[in-house]
Amino acid sequence: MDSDRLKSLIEALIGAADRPLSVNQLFDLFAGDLEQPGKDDIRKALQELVAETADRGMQIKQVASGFRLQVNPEHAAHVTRLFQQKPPRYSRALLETLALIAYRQPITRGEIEAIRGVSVSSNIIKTLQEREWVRTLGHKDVPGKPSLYGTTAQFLDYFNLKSLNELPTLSEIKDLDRFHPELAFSDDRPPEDPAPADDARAEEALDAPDRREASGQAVDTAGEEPA
Amino acid sequence: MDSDRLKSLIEALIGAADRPLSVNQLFDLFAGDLEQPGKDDIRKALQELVAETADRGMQIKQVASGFRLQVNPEHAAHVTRLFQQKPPRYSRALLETLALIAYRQPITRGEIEAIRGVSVSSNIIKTLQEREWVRTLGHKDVPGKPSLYGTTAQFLDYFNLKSLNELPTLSEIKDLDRFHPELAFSDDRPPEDPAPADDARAEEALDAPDRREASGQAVDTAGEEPA
Amino acid sequence: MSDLFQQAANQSEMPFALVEGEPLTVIPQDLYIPPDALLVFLEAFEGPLDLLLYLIKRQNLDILDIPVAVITRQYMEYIHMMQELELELAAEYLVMAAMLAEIKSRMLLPRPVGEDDEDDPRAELIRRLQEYEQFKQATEDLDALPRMERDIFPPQAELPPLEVEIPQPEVSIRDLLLAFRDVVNRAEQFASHHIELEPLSVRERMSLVLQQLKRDGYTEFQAFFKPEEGRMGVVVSFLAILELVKESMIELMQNEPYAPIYVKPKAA
Repeated sequence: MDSDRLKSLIEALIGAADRPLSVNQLFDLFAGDLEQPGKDDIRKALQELVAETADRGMQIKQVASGFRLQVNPEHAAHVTRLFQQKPPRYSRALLETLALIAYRQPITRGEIEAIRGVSVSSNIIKTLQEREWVRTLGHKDVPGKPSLYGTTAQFLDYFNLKSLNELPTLSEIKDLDRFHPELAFSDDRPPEDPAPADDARAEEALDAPDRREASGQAVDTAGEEPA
Repeated sequence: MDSDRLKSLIEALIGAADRPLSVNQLFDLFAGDLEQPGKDDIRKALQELVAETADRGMQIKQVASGFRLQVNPEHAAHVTRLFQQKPPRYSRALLETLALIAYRQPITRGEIEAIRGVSVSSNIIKTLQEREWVRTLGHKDVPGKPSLYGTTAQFLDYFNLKSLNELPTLSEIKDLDRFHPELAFSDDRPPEDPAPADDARAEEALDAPDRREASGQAVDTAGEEPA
Repeated sequence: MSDLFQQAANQSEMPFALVEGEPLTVIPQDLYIPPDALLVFLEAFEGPLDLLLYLIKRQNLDILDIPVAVITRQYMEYIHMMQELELELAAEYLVMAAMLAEIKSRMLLPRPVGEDDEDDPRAELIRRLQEYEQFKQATEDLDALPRMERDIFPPQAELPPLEVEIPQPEVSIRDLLLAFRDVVNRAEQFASHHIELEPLSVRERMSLVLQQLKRDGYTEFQAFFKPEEGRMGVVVSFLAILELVKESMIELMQNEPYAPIYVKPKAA
């Protein structure tokens, strides 16, 4: 089968399917054909289709569970004019929980709560599981055997991702001890006043104007320190 | 707006719409844009899209009420395979009915119901007869003259049996299940079973010699029993 | 001196608003805020860490260098506001208030010389704030990704006419046998339905006899016995016919003693 015909056939199959199709699934769909394409032929055709359709209105895109045809997200603003219905909105609590599961999986509900500083409602976990974005991976071997949660391929598909590696990178966490604590410390305290100070005095000291300067220095020093 | 971007936008709109879009409808969808295309621009873009996608798997096609995205009809044969459904599963009630007919034939529906403790739907009997696994052998001489059911040669063929004698006795079923909960009987599956060769099956295949021995014994025992 | 410090601290805060060109950093006591609006404002926080982060960011402060006393005071003001509005205050907010008070009191105590920074009473709080901030950012990033239903839509393509056939279900013999085991086990729970199982060869032969009768009708008794099946076959046939008679499925007929015996289906 020539490569143009194979590409046309693959595009038709992906366009007609109601779920992303993997290379293996596509391969199986050609089973029994006189000129059955190999998996490498299929992979090559898919690569070309993805590249050719990148700027088109309907593009072939690779996501976690395979290749799908989708409306180019760049045109979302125009396309939503077609629809009456507003897209579903998700609460920040739900998205925070989902982000924690995505970046920290496998993770227990208790661990999520520890980081968020508030309890996670069962409804959120249930919604995430019903959407098939999150599933139980197992149970942690601690008292109570809490469930360990992780994300699914459907989660990646929904957010247009091929793998977890494509998630935006987490911002860096700065190391406290690299910031020369003594400096910041010493002026958080009434200088040269070993006697217990009362609240009012402490507050004054903390708000001292030169504190900013001091901590500015601390940051500078820290910047040089790792060298 | 340059013509490539307009074509991409129009393709996205047509692809996302659940009905064909006319030139006027497309024109309205651009209302309020800074660079609003004219109807002639839209017509020209549509013409080009129709021409460009004629040999593709997903084509833009003009129909009576406007333009739509469609799967290239030339690929219908392959696309059909996508919708080839997995064989449905028979209900527990059907399997129990079939098992009772196999072991207790000739048997009436009333007798099956008495053993199962629940009524047997006519659909089950009909399905089993249509599959040609069960047939009416005659009628019992009791009020209502109920049909007597028995299994057919096709039933034996499907399950790869030479005669009903090869079916294990009840105590053997219980024993085999106890000693080989996973393996019991699994190689007695119909040989034409087109299940995909996945890992699980590969493992089964490795275990095959053991299993065959086990069920071989079962058959032998069954053969001796009537003596 | 105290006033001076207070002033400096206030200046470091971001103003709430500009009134006649003057930055306003403290909510005027007499300013009326509709409770509903305040409620919305307070409910915008995802928890105590989120509220603390807001207080820190509002003043352009670095998390690594939190002025605990200031933040604690402001935090407590919000808590009091929530309590005054009789908002249902999640317990976590009060736990955080206690933690802040503890840190504040520890900051006031003299520290032995040479103590390492891990003993900074703020360390744990700073770690938690940073971690929460990290995931707050990650949540925003996640929310910004193009996603289905909002930015990405599936094609609504017309399919060519397709002829799809539904295959027959597959049954393994294992499923069949397990179904049999279960139904028998279940039936045995009821004493009245004790199931006696004849050898299958007899049941099978019963079916074959009925089949033959259905096809041929009135049949001579002898025809059911085939010498080539051996003694076993003859016994099985005999048992099958007896069982069929017992179950009123067939009738045996003999016109006179020693005359040929005939078999006929009873209901026919």
